[in-house]
Amino acid sequence: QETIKIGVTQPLTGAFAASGNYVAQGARIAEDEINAAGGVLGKKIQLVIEDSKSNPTEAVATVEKLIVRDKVPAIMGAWSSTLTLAVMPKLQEYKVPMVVETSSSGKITTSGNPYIFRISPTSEMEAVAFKPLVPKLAIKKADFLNTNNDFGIGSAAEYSKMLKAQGVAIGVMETMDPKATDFSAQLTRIKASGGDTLFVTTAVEQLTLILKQAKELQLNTRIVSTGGSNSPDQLITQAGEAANGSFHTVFFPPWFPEVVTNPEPAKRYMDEWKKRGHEPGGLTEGFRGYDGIHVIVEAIKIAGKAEPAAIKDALWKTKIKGIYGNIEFVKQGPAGSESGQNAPSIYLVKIDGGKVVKSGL
Amino acid sequence: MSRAVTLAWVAFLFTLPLWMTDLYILHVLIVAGIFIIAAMSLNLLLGYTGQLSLGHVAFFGIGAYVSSLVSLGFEIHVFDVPISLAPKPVWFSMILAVIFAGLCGYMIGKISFKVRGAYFVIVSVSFAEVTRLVALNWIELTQGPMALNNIPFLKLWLPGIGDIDVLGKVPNYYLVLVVAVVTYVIIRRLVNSRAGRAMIALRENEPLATSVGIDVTRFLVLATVVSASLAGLAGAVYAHYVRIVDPDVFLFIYTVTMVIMVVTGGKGTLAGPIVGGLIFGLLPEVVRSFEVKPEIQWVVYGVLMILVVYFLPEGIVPALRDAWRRVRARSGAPPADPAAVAAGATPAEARP
Amino acid sequence: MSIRFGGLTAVEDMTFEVREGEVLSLIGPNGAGKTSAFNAITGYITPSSGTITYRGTPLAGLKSDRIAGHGVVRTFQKTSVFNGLPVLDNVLIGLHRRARQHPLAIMLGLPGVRRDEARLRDLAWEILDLVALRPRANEVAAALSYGELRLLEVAIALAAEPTLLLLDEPVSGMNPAETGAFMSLIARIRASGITILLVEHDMKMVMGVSDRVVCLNQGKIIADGPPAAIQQDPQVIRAYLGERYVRARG
Amino acid sequence: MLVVEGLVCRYGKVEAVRDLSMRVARGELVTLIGANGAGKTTSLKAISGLLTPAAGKITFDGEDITRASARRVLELGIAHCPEGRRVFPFMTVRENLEMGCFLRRDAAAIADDMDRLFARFPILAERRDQTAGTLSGGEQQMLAISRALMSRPKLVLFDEPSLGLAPNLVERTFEIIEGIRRDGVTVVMVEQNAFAALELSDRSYVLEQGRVTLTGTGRELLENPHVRAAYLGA
Amino acid sequence: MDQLLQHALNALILGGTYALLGIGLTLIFGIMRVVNFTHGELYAFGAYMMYMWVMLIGANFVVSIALAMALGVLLGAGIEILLLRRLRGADIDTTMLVMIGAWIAMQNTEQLVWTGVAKSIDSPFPPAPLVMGGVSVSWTRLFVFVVAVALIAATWLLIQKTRLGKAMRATFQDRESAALMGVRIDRVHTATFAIGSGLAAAAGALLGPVFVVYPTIGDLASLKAFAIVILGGLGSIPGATIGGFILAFMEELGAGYVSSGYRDAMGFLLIIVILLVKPTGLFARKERIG
Ligand SMILES: Nc1ncnc2c1ncn2[C@@H]1O[C@H](COP(=O)(O)OP(=O)(O)OP(=O)(O)O)[C@@H](O)[C@H]1O
Ligand SMILES: Nc1ncnc2c1ncn2[C@@H]1O[C@H](COP(=O)(O)OP(=O)(O)OP(=O)(O)O)[C@@H](O)[C@H]1O
Ligand SMILES: [Mg+2]
Ligand SMILES: [Mg+2]
Repeated sequence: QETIKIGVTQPLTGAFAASGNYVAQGARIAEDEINAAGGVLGKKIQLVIEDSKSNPTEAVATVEKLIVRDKVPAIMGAWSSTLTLAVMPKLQEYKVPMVVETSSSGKITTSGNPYIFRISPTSEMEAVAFKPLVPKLAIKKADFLNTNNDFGIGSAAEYSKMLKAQGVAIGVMETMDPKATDFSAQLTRIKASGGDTLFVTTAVEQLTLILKQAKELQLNTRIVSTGGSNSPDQLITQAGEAANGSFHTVFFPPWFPEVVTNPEPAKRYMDEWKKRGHEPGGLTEGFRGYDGIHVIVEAIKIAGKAEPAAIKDALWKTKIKGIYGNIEFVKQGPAGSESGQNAPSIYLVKIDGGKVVKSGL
Repeated sequence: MSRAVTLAWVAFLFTLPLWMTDLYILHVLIVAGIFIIAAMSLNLLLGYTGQLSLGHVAFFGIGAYVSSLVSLGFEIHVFDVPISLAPKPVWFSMILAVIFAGLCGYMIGKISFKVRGAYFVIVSVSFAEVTRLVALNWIELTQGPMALNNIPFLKLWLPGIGDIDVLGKVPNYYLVLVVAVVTYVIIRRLVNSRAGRAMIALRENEPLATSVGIDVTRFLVLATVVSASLAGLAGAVYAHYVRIVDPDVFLFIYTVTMVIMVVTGGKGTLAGPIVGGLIFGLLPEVVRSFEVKPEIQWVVYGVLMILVVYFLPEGIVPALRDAWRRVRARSGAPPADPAAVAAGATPAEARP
Repeated sequence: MSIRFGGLTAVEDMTFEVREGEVLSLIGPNGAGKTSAFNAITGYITPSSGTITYRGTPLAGLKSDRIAGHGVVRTFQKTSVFNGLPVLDNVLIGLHRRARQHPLAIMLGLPGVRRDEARLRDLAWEILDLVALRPRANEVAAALSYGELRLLEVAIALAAEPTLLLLDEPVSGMNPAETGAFMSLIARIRASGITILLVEHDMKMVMGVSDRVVCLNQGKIIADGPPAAIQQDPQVIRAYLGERYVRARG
Repeated sequence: MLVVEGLVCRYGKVEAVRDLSMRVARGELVTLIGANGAGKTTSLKAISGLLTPAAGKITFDGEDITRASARRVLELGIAHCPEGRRVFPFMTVRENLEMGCFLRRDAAAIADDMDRLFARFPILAERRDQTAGTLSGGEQQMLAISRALMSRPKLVLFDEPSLGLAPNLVERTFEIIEGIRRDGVTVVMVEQNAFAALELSDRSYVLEQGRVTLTGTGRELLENPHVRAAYLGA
Repeated sequence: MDQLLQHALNALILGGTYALLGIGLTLIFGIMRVVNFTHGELYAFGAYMMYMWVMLIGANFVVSIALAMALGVLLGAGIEILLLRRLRGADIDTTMLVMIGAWIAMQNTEQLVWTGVAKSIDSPFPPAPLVMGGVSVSWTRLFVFVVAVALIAATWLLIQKTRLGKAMRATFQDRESAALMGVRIDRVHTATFAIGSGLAAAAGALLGPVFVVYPTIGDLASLKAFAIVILGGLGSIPGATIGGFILAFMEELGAGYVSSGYRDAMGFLLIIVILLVKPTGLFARKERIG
């Protein structure tokens, strides 16, 4: 029986391996769920998942392979902003649409690539959502520590812009290589700067280390992680006591599923995740893949055929009740070649006493 | 005879895109070809001068970055003084890339005059690491880990054909093939000359080489400059083919790949890097078709490498050549080397 | 000239002259500083003080390859050839100085380069004839017997067009018969107008081929004169030759 | 004491020693002479356990050492002073000598032996803390001989001990070897300096292409016309 | 001022493990002349063993370090016997290639066994750091430093003072002569490689709990170890020790006062500069020619 192939490019190895694998696991759940319900257009779907090795050039190679060799009509990817930005020209070259499930950099949807449909929030959306919390947390002086890639730089830029507008002083803005493991030099400088809040933007592995090392250096500022790839559960198990008192933005709070817009798919997804024995810490990432595949399949259904151009047009009409909220795309970027952007919900949680709690703000 | 074989091969490769329509296979061949060019250039250092350079990828990466940056244009601030460059045509940026890589080679050549052996290994690794870290951290210029994206493709004007966009598989395939042939010819001429012999002499016995008047620095520098320029050219071709470069082009594993190609093929032989490059350029694709986990593919790759070294320590090409000699000797044909006949070589048993 | 290694003085205020066209032997006990003197003359070490002049050009401080460029070429005490290469290629490398090929011309494949290569090959065969290694031309050097290796060493040095050839213990390890053959080679080299500076412990060889002998001890020259006189010199006998040698000579 | 029968040694396909037999009695000084490449070094290596012979049998004091390790051979009392000096270049003279008695544990006796050797070779005493690689050729040779003696062997194999030595030292070396023999140590020596070697030796073997072609007392061989022509240059 | 002191303290602590890493490599690289690309993998192996014992089996922390090191010694011995023994006498490039092959195979095996997801190891020391005036250091790091220094001293004594050490040095200067002195060559080779590997594994076991463990941690460790060895001069244990500390100081101060992005570049730049000024490294020995 013929199948409809859907391409997925994710970092399954390398610096972002953990998150990339979670997204892929979420996508598999969606695949099985859809096929169990009879597939789409009478055919089963088949995910072709390629590993971008956390590297932009490899990411381009995976997209090239997915399109040229596997002839997929639509792709989901590519986790980090840098990887997504890297593959975007290929989408334009081969005219294949891609649903972006994680990346946050503003550039992705404003650079005039009409093949991009993003379901995750931008850094700017996040920063705006954070704005009311600034007076509540009484932030006076903020420091930044972020990876030196699109994700980290974009987030730091948006947050610092927002904070400055709120009259908050900006201390030091430190960066780190996505593969670094020792941050003592940066943290020593941050300590010397004397801010009350440290905004950290990176993947969960580095975040764990930063929390631990901050503790070792007696850095007593409040730590807020942004970007939503912070997996608080994993932080609790791996950073232990050092995680207490830190704040984290997330886009899906599995600890209190009752607050999300569409509890139904959230519950289905969480049950299946647990059933498959996946890492509970991955729940906050896996849902992105789950939603992404559902969006593409819905678009195929609307298009009535599995062809890139039709799917691209159909994505504009796609509306689903996802875990990200009610997903639909609005136009962003230069007129005539807009990209699609969804407006998902954003949550701030706190780790307290080894548990994730609502931030209470 | 060997010349005829070479020409036949080249002719075969030139006609390949006419019947090979699977673009993906062309893609694999292009990438393998680019690596073969880099490996051939490495062979000049590794195989002929005996300088174990483990930083060769630096020249490749520098070529890629320089060509990309010049063709994309940039604006940077050095101590708050803005420096900017408008985008230049790709043929021009590629020439600059070759020159710049050659200059870096000149620098490294001067250093390698001072340190040898294991020390040079580390200096070359360090050089590559430093270039990688600069590419990673000089974000204003290189975009750091965000990669240089949307690199323009090469536009050429050829007499009789007119303008060509080197975009897509077939034109890039021919570009790589032409560059590879040119590289091969340059290296062959070099090694069969006084310059090549001087390099070999340095490899074999340096004090003796200097005692007969060979200027070590000069020939090491010559070898590194030529080698670096060719690697830079390969890098530039690569950049305008994949149209994205990120600091990972400087990763050590790529140098390793080149070294493996050279050594398994047979270092210090002209055909070695080509044979090795074809094997280790295509092997990952072959292993990939077995639908196993990528880790297992790599484990197999590593084990194969060890086996090649065990069973063909000199490399594949010398091993084949010896086997060929043996076959000819058994079939009673005259010795393969005409010079030996001319010299009236006596069989070993008959010597006084 | 003086040479010091740290606190140790290997060669102290040594002065001697090699005359055009002669064979001068440098003898002396082990560790007297003969090889060190060679190393200094050919630029492998820099003398701590003093001057070395060859046909009016100061050599001290020059790099080895430049010194070779002035026609001063040496062999090494430990057998030293290009082991992995055929004998012919060994000599071709030696011919480096006589080649006329610009790197650019090589890469462009100009016809001049090809002509030059042919000329070099002819020269190489000539030199192999001189040392009688023609039959072994296509063997790798590593396959040669010890005596042949020492001949090849000389061939490589000769290829570099020396006007002054320095030989460091060329016949050590050879038996008397092989030494005899080597002596006649020296005669041939000398006949072609090359000056020779020889270090050797084989007295039969030294006495047989030298015009003049200089004897060193602990870095200083203790005697200088024709072979016959040196053999009689009591200082030389005490420091170097030993009683048995004198007894053997009668 | 040492008996070699039908020894065959190969390097790959090259037969370096083919069917070599010889015997050495206790207290004897036996020399091997032969052209370059005749297989002398190879034979010594086979005896001392550096090479495993392809065929043949070697016994020492009745014990079969054909396939014994170098360590075992040394333990039985055979020391080998190798061709080409082979001192440890980055160790000092003293450390080299200490390596010579690696298997011995009698510190006091070792110190005595070392003093005695230093008295014999004053230049080594002078250079005792210099690294061996920087010694002159002759100095290295003296060091190598001394090192071989440090194990208090019953039998020493010398491979061209006079190579590269000044005439007076050649003389001294031969005196030392005679002295060693007088102390009751058996000596097997390979030499190019055939005159001196034959004069010194009790018996001698002439090797040609891996075989013994002639044997006799030193005197006999000195007068043999073939030996005179081929090895004495007379 | 506090900031400078804190940087210096960080560097000192880091330098201890760098030195350990360097010594392990200098034994193998400097003495055996094997460019040991598996060094980083042995480091990773040590770290994963630590993870296994502490986190999966629940063994005592200190015992786990000893176990990880012992397993590193065994693995090293295995590699030597299996891969290097038959390459005795081969040139440096040949052994290097085999080691590269082994490196690729080992790293991917690790990836297969442990997956790419980073693991972290709990340490039994209190999370609150030791505070001295304005500077602080975590107990775990302090412990790591002390153990590292002890291992360095032990290795130095082993090489200089024991018969095994002397045999090792002799073997790698002239294998045949060493055999003639009664040294068991094969054992010395295996022992050297095993000890070097054990030290790498120890470094991994010590640093695993400080950082996180993932399959490619060995790569940077390898590069740094090479850098340290070259800084100090091949085969020199004091050189490697001092090289380790120099590298740590350069990195920490470079990151603190120049730019954290160029942290790793500092060390490599330093190497290039040092080798240009003193091509043989800081502590080197010479051979004579002629
Ligand atoms: N690099 C060095 N470092 C320290 N001492 C050295 C060095 N090179 C040579 N020497 C010392 O200098 C002295 C002279 O050595 P040289 O090799 O010149 O002697 P030689 O006359 O050639 O002896 P031989 O006849 O034994 O070869 C020796 O005592 C030697 O130990
Ligand atoms: N490692 C080796 N590999 C291959 N062939 C070898 C090796 N060592 C020696 N041979 C060959 O074995 C033969 C005997 O060599 P051997 O060294 O025993 O001779 P020798 O009598 O000691 O000569 P010399 O007087 O030159 O020292 C020679 O033909 C030599 O080329
Ligand atoms: Mg000398
Ligand atoms: Mg011999």
